[in-house]
Amino acid sequence: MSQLQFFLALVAGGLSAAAFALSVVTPFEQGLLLKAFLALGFMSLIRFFLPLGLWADAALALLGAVALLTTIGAFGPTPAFFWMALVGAWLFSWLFVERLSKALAPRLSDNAGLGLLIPMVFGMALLVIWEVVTRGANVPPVLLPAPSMIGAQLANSAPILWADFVQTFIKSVLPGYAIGCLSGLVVAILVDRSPFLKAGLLPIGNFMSALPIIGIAPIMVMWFGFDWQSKAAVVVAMTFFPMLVNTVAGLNASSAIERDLMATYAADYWQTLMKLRLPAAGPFIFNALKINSTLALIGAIVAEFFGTPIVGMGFRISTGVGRLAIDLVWAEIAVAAVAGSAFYGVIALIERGVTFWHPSVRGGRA
Amino acid sequence: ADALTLQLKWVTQAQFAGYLVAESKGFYDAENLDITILPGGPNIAPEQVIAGGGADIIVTWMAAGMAARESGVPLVNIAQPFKKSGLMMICPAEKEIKTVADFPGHTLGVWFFGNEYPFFAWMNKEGIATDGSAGGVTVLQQSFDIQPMIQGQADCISVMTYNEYGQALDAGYGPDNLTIFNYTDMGNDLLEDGLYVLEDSLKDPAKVDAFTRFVRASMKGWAYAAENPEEAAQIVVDMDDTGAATLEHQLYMTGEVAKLVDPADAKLDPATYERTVKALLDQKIIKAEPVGAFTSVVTDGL
Amino acid sequence: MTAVVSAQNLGLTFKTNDGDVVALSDVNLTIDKGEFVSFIGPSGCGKTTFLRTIADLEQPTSGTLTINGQSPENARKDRAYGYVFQAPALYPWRTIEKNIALPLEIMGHSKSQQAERVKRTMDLVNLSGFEKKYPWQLSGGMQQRASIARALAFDADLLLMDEPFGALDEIVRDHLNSELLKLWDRTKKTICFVTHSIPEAVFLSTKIVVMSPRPGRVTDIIESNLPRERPLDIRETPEFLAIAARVRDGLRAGHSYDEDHI
Amino acid sequence: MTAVVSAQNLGLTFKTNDGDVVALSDVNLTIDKGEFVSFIGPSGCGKTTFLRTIADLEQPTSGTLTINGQSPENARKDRAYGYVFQAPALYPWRTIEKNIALPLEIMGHSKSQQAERVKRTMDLVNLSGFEKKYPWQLSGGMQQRASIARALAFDADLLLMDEPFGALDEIVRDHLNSELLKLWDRTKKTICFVTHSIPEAVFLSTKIVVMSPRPGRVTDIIESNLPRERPLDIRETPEFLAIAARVRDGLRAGHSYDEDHI
Amino acid sequence: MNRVLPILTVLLAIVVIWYVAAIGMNANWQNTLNTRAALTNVPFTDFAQQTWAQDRPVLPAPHQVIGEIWNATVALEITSKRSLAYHGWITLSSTLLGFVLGTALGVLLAIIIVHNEASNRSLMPWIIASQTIPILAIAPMVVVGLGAVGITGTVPRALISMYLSFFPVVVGMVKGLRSPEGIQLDLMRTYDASPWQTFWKLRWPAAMPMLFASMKVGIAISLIGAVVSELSNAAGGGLGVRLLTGSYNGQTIQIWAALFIAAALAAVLVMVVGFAETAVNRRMGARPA
Ligand SMILES: Nc1ncnc2c1ncn2[C@@H]1O[C@H](COP(=O)(O)OP(=O)(O)OP(=O)(O)O)[C@@H](O)[C@H]1O
Ligand SMILES: Nc1ncnc2c1ncn2[C@@H]1O[C@H](COP(=O)(O)OP(=O)(O)OP(=O)(O)O)[C@@H](O)[C@H]1O
Ligand SMILES: [Mg+2]
Ligand SMILES: [Mg+2]
Repeated sequence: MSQLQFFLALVAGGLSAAAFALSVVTPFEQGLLLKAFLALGFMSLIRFFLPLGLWADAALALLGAVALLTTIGAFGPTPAFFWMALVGAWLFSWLFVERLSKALAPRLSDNAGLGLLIPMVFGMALLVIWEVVTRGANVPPVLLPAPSMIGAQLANSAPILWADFVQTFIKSVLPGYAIGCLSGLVVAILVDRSPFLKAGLLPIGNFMSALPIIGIAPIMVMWFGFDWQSKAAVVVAMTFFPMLVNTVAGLNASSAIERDLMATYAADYWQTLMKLRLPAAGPFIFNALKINSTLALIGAIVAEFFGTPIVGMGFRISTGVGRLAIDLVWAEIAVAAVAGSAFYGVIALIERGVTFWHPSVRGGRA
Repeated sequence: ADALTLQLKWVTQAQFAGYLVAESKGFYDAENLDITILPGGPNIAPEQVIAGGGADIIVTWMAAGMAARESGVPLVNIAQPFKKSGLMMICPAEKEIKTVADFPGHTLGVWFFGNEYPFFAWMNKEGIATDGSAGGVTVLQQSFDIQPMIQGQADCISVMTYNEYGQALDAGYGPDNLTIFNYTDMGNDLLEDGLYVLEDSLKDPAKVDAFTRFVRASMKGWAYAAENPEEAAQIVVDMDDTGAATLEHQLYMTGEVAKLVDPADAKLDPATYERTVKALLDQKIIKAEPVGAFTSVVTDGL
Repeated sequence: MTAVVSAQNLGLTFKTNDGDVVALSDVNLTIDKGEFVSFIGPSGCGKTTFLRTIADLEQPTSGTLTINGQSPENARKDRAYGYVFQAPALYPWRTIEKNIALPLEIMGHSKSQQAERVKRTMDLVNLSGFEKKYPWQLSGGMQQRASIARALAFDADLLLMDEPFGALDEIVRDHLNSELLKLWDRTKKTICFVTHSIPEAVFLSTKIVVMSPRPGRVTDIIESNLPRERPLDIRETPEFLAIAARVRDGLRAGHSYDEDHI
Repeated sequence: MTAVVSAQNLGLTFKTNDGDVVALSDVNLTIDKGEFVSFIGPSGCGKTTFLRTIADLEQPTSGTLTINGQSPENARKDRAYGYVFQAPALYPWRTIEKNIALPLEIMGHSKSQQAERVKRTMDLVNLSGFEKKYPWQLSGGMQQRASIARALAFDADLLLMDEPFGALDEIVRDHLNSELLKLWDRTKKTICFVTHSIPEAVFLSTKIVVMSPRPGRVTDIIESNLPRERPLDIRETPEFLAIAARVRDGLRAGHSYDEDHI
Repeated sequence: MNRVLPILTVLLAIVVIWYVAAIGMNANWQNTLNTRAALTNVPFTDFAQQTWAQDRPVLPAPHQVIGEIWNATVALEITSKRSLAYHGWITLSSTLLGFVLGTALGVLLAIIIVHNEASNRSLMPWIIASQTIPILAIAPMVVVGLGAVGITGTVPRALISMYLSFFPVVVGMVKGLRSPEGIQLDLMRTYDASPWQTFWKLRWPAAMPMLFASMKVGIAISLIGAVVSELSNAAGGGLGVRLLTGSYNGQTIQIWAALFIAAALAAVLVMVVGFAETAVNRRMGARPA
């Protein structure tokens, strides 16, 4: 057991024990399941004498989550032991993840499925905590709705969400992203090609780096109309700079001796670029592609606050806030999060394939 | 002094002249009140702010207030300084739109973020589809200026009499080359800027008293603004933290707003209320007839 | 006979943050076509720097240098030479086979020609079977051999080789020495070869340049009169040993410190 | 006498995208305290891999290996050894002096101790005057010497040296050979030393391990009976030459290809 | 001098294109105006000048923007609420605070991710997801939520800047901290260096190029965050509020002036990071390219 695991196990067990004691002295009929979880959590302290499998922690975390979710409404004002049980359950899930990843570490590649379990557990824990806290502490739903409400809204509004997704992601983000990244790359190469342009264009590129979206969005609407074209233009403006900066840095990443080799072949500029400098810049370029994948989405959504046809994720979010349909807003946010993560994930996968040679991908093995 | 926070519906401008004047002329101090005025903006929903505890009183439109009430923010109207609506839809003459019957097939600019209800209620009444289907109109979420009209991106746009309409006049448009649809004139107006508080706060007599004093001082502010438009406009400009307000524009706005407000009467007119609620129900903006959504305890105490 | 490399009063000084380093000073040397010249000298005496100057990778700060009668820059643009660096400098994103094909791609050889040449040179340095491996999957000596193969894959008339066999064991080294001699004999290339092994220098060269450090200069140029045809056992002949002794003396003279320490 | 390194049936296989590479198979070897063991064998036979396994940088896939009676991991954590890699592996953002001080910083030596040791070892490898230079301002051989200095700067009882003198000329090499022998004699360190030079192996070692490739295995272990005190001219004695001949035979036997090519 | 000439050339090119574009983009409206005023056959030079002098142009001419900037900065007292310098300062202060916090958070997260496998697998996907949450949607909640507990002013805005700017730093630093070569890491292993020592003496210096590339992006995004946050918190002023109110009032020239100040601020900030990079490179003995 590592130090961290030891600590987690001790605190989780101890907290369960204390909460169990509290729950027994409080006169509550309800929450039997919760008491059962606390009792079992207490008992998990025997792990310091008898080894306990990591799946036992998984089971405890799961039981805790179920117990918490089923007993939320049962109390008037939420008692202290309820919150302690929440922390306890969370600690068990953390302990489980910690142990699982240690167990997986030596044979990661063979265990892609189990590897996915870890972020899922983390995500589930987050959702349970969110649900329990918002409902347990009576957070006004117009400030932060519980995940269950968001889920219900997701299911109810699927056609709207889909139409918004097509409008924003497919029509605005993808073309804008492609054009923005490509033009960033091209300008970076131009800048690199000519020292004159480098001196002249780079400071102006910096100038463009933070043209605030809310400033350019109205202007783009003025120029390109209300539909997706103006959103794509905003995305172009937002993704351009990260690509420019990273590519310029990446093109200088090849080592002196690698460049010397190309010089001895009298390779021309383009050959050196294609065969040496672009591959060597790969990690930097992917860095920008990854940052841009989320930035593009933010840009398109925010741009829709400034005039759109009445469809799109940003439109729905802004009107949703105005109408206090916050659960719909969060359903949109959930769609945005899934779309953005998937987008990022695809790019990260491509990165692994393309820059397999970089120490950060090979795991530093020489 | 009792400390109260007022969340405005929009940025600091003469639309709120009464409150700004009352603060600046010390009318609130005279009522032993300590008022903080928070400006709004396109991304600030006053209903959300009050639900989160960020304000005690908000200025909002009734449609938005009632919709919020259904979403679980128990708002109650305590006073209604704005008697009429300033909302209009204008179409440049060259678009050849003379009557509502000419709308189908055209693109109309509408403000959202809680300002869209009157438009949809109107279209609902006229039986014009807004979902993009054939024979209906195309709706655009309009930016908060008149650019869509100048650019020709929309055939008609929404304006407030006291703000964007003035911009249109400035830009060389006038009644002779515009077709104007005034919501009030058409009888399609929904109640605009009213004062709303949370239901719970009305259970506390001390609070009710403070609200009463607040409304009294505010109405005094409205009256002062109506009588001294120049001074009021200057006050607005001075109180604008962003420094973007111009005297000329605020003066115009003060004058136009004065036409909508009745400084002598803060009471909510039940008839207009009923009409507003009915329009909201017809349009399914709210599902059930609201109960206890307005009170006269404050205005009765004036 | 024409001079392939001709250096007159060549000097090169590196500017560094804590003062200048004179890497080459007053170097005079002529290398004729078809010669095999070895450079030998203590570590840091400027051998690499001299090769890099020939290759137009460093700019001399004084004196003149011509390659095939033209400036180093033009010679480089003519692809007049192949260079084996002291470090392997393989590109990590290319397999060994692709690394060796790199110059061929750049010089526009056809795919089939590339394949044929890559195969031939990989056989020559005994790397067959490792075509699809990446550089980091190879041992140090194997990487060095891959970089030799890369320089031999295209036919430059001038070969600049900076300690190409340093990381190889005696047997492979003997083998590659013989192969290199055969190649030289067959193709009449001009070869500049940096080595630390005196026997290797004597065995391979028609001319041995002894250098000494601080500042880097040429202290001795030894013309070898050994026959062009050189079996491995030539290394036991008295002529061979005589030349080797002269090189060793030159080398020792260049070392300033050995008296104090040993 | 206690075994410092003890390997039984040690095997190590690398998994690569196009099949497994058996780098070590069935290696049995015991190294006692105070021994000087040289490893010699063709390029790619697994010498580096074996040293890395001792250093706990690779995990054996079969067999057992103990260092000072404990697991390689524990030995590493005890800082039981100093390692000179085949490549210099200097950190480019540190000056030479800072690079050499790196292990001392990590092991918590005082500033003055660091300064003193850095100076001593830099003198030993004859790099004085280059304290403030960055690695890329040094020649290949100088970088290698810096990496030797770095490993010698702290006093490990076991030294693992992977071709430390590969890029050095004969004179410096002789000098460093003698220095290393003196150090070994004085401090009774145990040394594992990879080299491609047969004379060097014979001159330095008490035991010579001959390896052969594909799969990497130990083909011969030669105990040297030369006296501990070894002047340079011992290299002309018949005992010396006899051992060298045996090593050469072992080495040649490991080469599968030389018949076909030469 | 050899830096100034290229910049001037590029600037000149931009200005020329700009003036030409202004004629094209404003022509439509100018035609309407002229028709209305019954002006016909306006010579081209006059027409061009008209398009450069509109009150609410689609694209204001450069001199209009410069004039507005001049009027809103130099011609006013710096503390005046109308002064762009005053608003620029408000935005700058939340940008800088947000950037510092964001960089610190980003580096911290990257360190955790690189050193702890469980965090690597569980944290990273959620950090990414967090970035896809449209900031403008949660900004009001952040502002209202913090306002309810009494935190107002620069801090909530800076938090929003931080939220945007930490991401490029995490992504870049994870890559950077993992970039040391195997042999460099092996060296540390042979010394049994603690993770902390390996971090300071190897991973951190090796990550410098990535850190600076990320910080340049980060500071620019931080400024965007500051501006966006002002939309949800209009009380305090700032360039974002200026942009916004300019846009309500249809004051295109005012929007462009604020935009210019914001962009200039960004350029200066990015350049400052660039200077820091050069200085650090020099200290680290980097080989001149
Ligand atoms: N990371 C790795 N992945 C795959 N194969 C490897 C890896 N490292 C080494 N090998 C293979 O293991 C074998 C032994 O390599 P090693 O580096 O031990 O050789 P060596 O004896 O040190 O050779 P040299 O004298 O050339 O340095 C080689 O065939 C090499 O290709
Ligand atoms: N880029 C550089 N900047 C500053 N000094 C340099 C640079 N390159 C080489 N030197 C210095 O120039 C001198 C000669 O270096 P060079 O690499 O030519 O030596 P060498 O003869 O090849 O040595 P070795 O046999 O060790 O490879 C050395 O003192 C070295 O420190
Ligand atoms: Mg050299
Ligand atoms: Mg090796």
